[in-house]
Amino acid sequence: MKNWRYIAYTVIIAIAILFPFYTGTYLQHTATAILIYLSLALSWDMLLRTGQMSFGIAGFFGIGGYAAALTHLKWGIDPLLSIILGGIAAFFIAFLLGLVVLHLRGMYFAIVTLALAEIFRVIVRNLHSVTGGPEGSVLPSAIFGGDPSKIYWLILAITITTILVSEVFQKTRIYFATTSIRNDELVAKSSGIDIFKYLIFVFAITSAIQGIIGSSYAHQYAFVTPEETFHIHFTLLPMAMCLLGGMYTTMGPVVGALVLGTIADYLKLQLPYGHLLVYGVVIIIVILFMPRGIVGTVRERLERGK
Amino acid sequence: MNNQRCGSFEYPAPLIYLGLKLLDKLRYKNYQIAITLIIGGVVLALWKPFVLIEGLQVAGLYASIALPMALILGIVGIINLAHGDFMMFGAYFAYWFTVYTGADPLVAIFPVSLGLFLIGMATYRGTIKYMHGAPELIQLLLTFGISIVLQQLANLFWTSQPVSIHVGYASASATIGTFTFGTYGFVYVAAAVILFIGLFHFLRHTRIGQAALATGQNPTGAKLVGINIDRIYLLIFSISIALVGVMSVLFLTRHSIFPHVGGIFTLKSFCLAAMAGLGNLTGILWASLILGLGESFVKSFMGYAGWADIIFFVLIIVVIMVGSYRRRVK
Amino acid sequence: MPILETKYLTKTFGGLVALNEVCFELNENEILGIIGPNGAGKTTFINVISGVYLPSSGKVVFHGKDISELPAHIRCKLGIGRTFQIVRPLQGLSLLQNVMLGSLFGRGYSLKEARKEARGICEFLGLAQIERDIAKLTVLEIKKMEIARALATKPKILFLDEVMAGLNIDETKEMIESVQKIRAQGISICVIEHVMSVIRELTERVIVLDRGEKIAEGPYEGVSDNSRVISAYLGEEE
Amino acid sequence: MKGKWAALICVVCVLIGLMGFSGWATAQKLPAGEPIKLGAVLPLGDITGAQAAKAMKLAAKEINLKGGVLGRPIEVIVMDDEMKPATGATALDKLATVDKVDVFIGGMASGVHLGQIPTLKKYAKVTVWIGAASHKVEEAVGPDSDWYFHIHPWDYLQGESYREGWTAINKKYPHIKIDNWFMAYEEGAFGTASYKMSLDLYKDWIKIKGESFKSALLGGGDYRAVLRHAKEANPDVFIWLAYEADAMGFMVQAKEIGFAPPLFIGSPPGWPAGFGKSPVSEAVTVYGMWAPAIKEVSDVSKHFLEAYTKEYKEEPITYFCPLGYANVYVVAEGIKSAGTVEKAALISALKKTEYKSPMGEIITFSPSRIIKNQGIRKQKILQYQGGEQQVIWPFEFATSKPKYPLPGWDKR
Repeated sequence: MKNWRYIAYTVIIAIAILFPFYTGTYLQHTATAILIYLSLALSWDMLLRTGQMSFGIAGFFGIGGYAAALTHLKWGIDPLLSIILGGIAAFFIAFLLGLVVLHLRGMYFAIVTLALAEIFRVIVRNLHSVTGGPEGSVLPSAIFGGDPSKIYWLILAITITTILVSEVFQKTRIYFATTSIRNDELVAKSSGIDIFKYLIFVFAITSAIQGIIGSSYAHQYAFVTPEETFHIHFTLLPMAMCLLGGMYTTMGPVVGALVLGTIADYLKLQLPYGHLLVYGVVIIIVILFMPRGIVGTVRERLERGK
Repeated sequence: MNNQRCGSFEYPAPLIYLGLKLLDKLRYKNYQIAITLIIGGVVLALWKPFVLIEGLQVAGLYASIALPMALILGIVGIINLAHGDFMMFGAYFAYWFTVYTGADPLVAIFPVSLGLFLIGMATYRGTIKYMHGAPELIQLLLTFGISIVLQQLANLFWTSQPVSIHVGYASASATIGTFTFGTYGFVYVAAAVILFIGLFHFLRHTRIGQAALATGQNPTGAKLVGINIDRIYLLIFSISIALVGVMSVLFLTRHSIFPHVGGIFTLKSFCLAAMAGLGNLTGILWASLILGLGESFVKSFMGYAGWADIIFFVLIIVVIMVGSYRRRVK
Repeated sequence: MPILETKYLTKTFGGLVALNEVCFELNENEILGIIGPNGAGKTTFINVISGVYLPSSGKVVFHGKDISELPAHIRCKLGIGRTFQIVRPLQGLSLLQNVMLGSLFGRGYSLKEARKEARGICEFLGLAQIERDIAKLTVLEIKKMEIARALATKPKILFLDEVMAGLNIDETKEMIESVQKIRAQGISICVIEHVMSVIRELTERVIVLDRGEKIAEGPYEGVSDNSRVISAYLGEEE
Repeated sequence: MKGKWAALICVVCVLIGLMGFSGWATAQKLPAGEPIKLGAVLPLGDITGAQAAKAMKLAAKEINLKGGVLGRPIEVIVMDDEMKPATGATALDKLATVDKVDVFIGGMASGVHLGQIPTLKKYAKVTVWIGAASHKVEEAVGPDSDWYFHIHPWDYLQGESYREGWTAINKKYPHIKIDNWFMAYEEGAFGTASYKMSLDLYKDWIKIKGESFKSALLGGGDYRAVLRHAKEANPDVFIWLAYEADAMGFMVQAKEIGFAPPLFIGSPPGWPAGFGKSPVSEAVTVYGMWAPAIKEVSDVSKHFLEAYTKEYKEEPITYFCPLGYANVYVVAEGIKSAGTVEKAALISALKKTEYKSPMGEIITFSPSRIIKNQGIRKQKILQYQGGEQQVIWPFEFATSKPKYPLPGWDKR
């Protein structure tokens, strides 16, 4: 049984890696876009497993994007290295802010992360000399000269890393820590868990992932602007994907992102006008009939079937 | 006897007595706050009177839009991401109504609020009702879906071209000396105050309101004492959406409407509700006042308007952090 | 030297005094009972000792070391284990995983070691079918799971907050035996209980709290004759 | 459970309706022969993109009715960019690889287009673009992209054009004063870029004060602070640089605080429905490229206006509508004179374009600051008079004389 699973994973990964060899540029670009949202959704879920709901994905995404673009532009740092720098920047900013804001819980944490993302955006917009102000900054060229296959592999590598990190979070003591913190902080601390340490750790790691994705995005499209790079849809869409797929698992956000991403693209081809309407309707319908998300509800059904 | 005595030779006494009683009522801390506010207000009125007036008007707008959201959040327990989109929809209805009947837009308050009441009901019956027992966050996603649908419907029906209605009284103004200011904006202040008093009265002094309050605080307990919580949720949700409808008409009289206009008000209302604390209606008024005045103050300095947003969000963070710190210390 | 003592421990919430200058000592390998009417401050007392709340004034001394300012998870690691009055199983985890939590973080064991340790503890307490989901457990099993989770942190002192409440006579008997077995391992135990027969059977010494104050201390028989205790506690209960 | 199913049924009905709607919208009769494919990327959710797409299809239909180009029909394939750079870039990929289009057309927002440029460079197909005014886009395109044709004027070309316009107006009507300006610009990319560009271009010409504000489109809508600062500055000319959602607010709030400068200019990409009918619009000066009134002086414009209104039963309300129409015609005529869709030939044919556009002027291509093929360079200065936009400059297209100064708010 277990072996089958590993074989299946290997096959899926192989298919994913070989994807550019048997598809056109368009599908590669679409897949890249879906993988970007997939990683964001998964990183959001990883923090959600501690019970903390962040509304600040776009903030760290944007910080990563700007850090990568500016280090590349001003100091000529290699794009790949600057992507990692973007992640590091997001990591440290999240770490420092986490020291303060991770005392908050629930809705208060959500709002403060939302506010922080907006503050990042306003600061970036107003620092004309460094960031290029509201007009943003244009990079001389896209990463890998815009080669879609290489960009796809880059994003795929980041996605697989994110999935691995998520699995590490699920399979090690971190799983016990996050689950107990989410369920009952009193039990968690009475069982010897340093809640604050774990929250900061998870917050910084997930923000770093978001930063890295933001950096790659900036390099893929070779520009950053405050309105585009910090756009709220980088917060809302991943959340929707994760919730639709199912929370607290690796599988959930992955399935959610694949389903919503594919639907969005299919609809765009079928219905040039009004596809976003159908997209919204699909979200509502899926939620109505699968209130625990796709993975959660399917699992529940299977268990009941047993 | 008493009246006579007060009225005749000890006439300042009742005034002083009233004043003392009022001060007594304000607890020590509130008293400090009140004094600071009054002094701040007077200084502001002398230094930059328009900051005070325009800040107040903006605050009124924020508060009156945020109040219904706080109601849903506090009682039904849903972060309604479609809040502003309901307002957008209401405003389009009002626009439609005005264009077709040629009546004054304010007349549209009645049909629009009724229409939105029904839409709210249908939304609840068709979707949110089935979400009880599901993870709370799923409701967030649901309202996100509703928000997309409303925006896109509006885009299909009315296109993205902004529409606006011009009514003469919306730009009414008054002049004191050399200082000219708009008076119509006070309608938002009035709306906020009326809404607040109405809701307060409804929640405290009517049976349904009390039941709603109880449901908001403890749904399981409310169920045990025989409250039909599904009814309460339906009612509160629909009423809130209807109130949004009322606001949407007032909004239309001064603003352009387009399909995405609601998004920012969802965001701001959500922020205000969080800043005030869960289900705290009075807090909404204070929070709006602080943010409205803060924004206007920053904007009043030439060249600093770009930072006004920061004030909004920094204030929110500060208030929430201070509140959390106080709670922890306690 | 006592293993744990509190010195003039006071805890206030706003204007409300929940604990008022409580002094107490717990000796090595002793079973101590804490009794008192509802709202006497028993659970607050445990919460302050285990670090859920920080004391407003006074000290908590463990092995001669002042631990009043340490956070809860450090105290857990030092060896203060506890259960909760209202059971707090972690949903979504199995029985075994719930117990493992203690050894994973309280002891810093690896997953493998923790699993082995948790199995041993479950066996020790007579918990079977340990892979079951927590939602499918009986009341007794959940209560035992709570104790097992606390034991998994290898405590030197164990606070049991009303673990007998809601159990029938047979179950209570079983539980008492378990507690005695735990004590036999060299762990000091502090029992909060409403069921007087349990206190009588289990404890060597009792302290009585009322409205945040310690009003009596001594063997159960002596304390139960104390007039202050009767008026404050027994009288009120009738 | 009933409600849930009812919701589902409603949705299915709406879906079917939509499918039908979009099928109807895209159905088109084509002459025989392998079609020449033009791939357009536009924000279909926005009125600009939606109308531009319709106008493109109208142009293609007209061309096909006349027998197409080189005996082949023209087919316009439209993709939505949803105002997102990533979506816009992916749309180009789809058009290039799946539909195998011959030419890229379309475009609206600069922010989206910046994200499309790496993709455009990858395919290096002939591209004729009607959107994206930002000079950042020109920097990103670079000097070597000879396949890139840009019809819309760059922001600095617009700026230079207005300078030319006001100088001419001032010469002809000396009583119109244009020395002191106050610019209120929205704080996003569009407004800020325009303002910076104005400071740079006009520094030896006029005195400029300026301040940013938040557009209603991005959640603002309270302009009283910036209007007060403008009132204190007491300028000869007040101009606001933002979007159509801000139009009414500016007028109403200026009236509210009693600010009536002699010249009141707005420069949004379009105007809200019903703006002209409100009394506050009278004598407001407008920056733009097109107005229905141009039909008085241009036959192409008249034909376009009538054909569009007849075809879609709606009025063109943004200048992207005639631009989209012109876009297809420019490409079609280029292909016709090249006699092929082959790249090199098409590029050299397009360079020689001389197309009489519905905007009035003749579109030709010549180098701008960086790129080689820039189309339109001139803007128009218009004015609301009696509820209609009238052209007051360039004088060759003028449909009316400027009304000056702006009548006081109490005199309307």
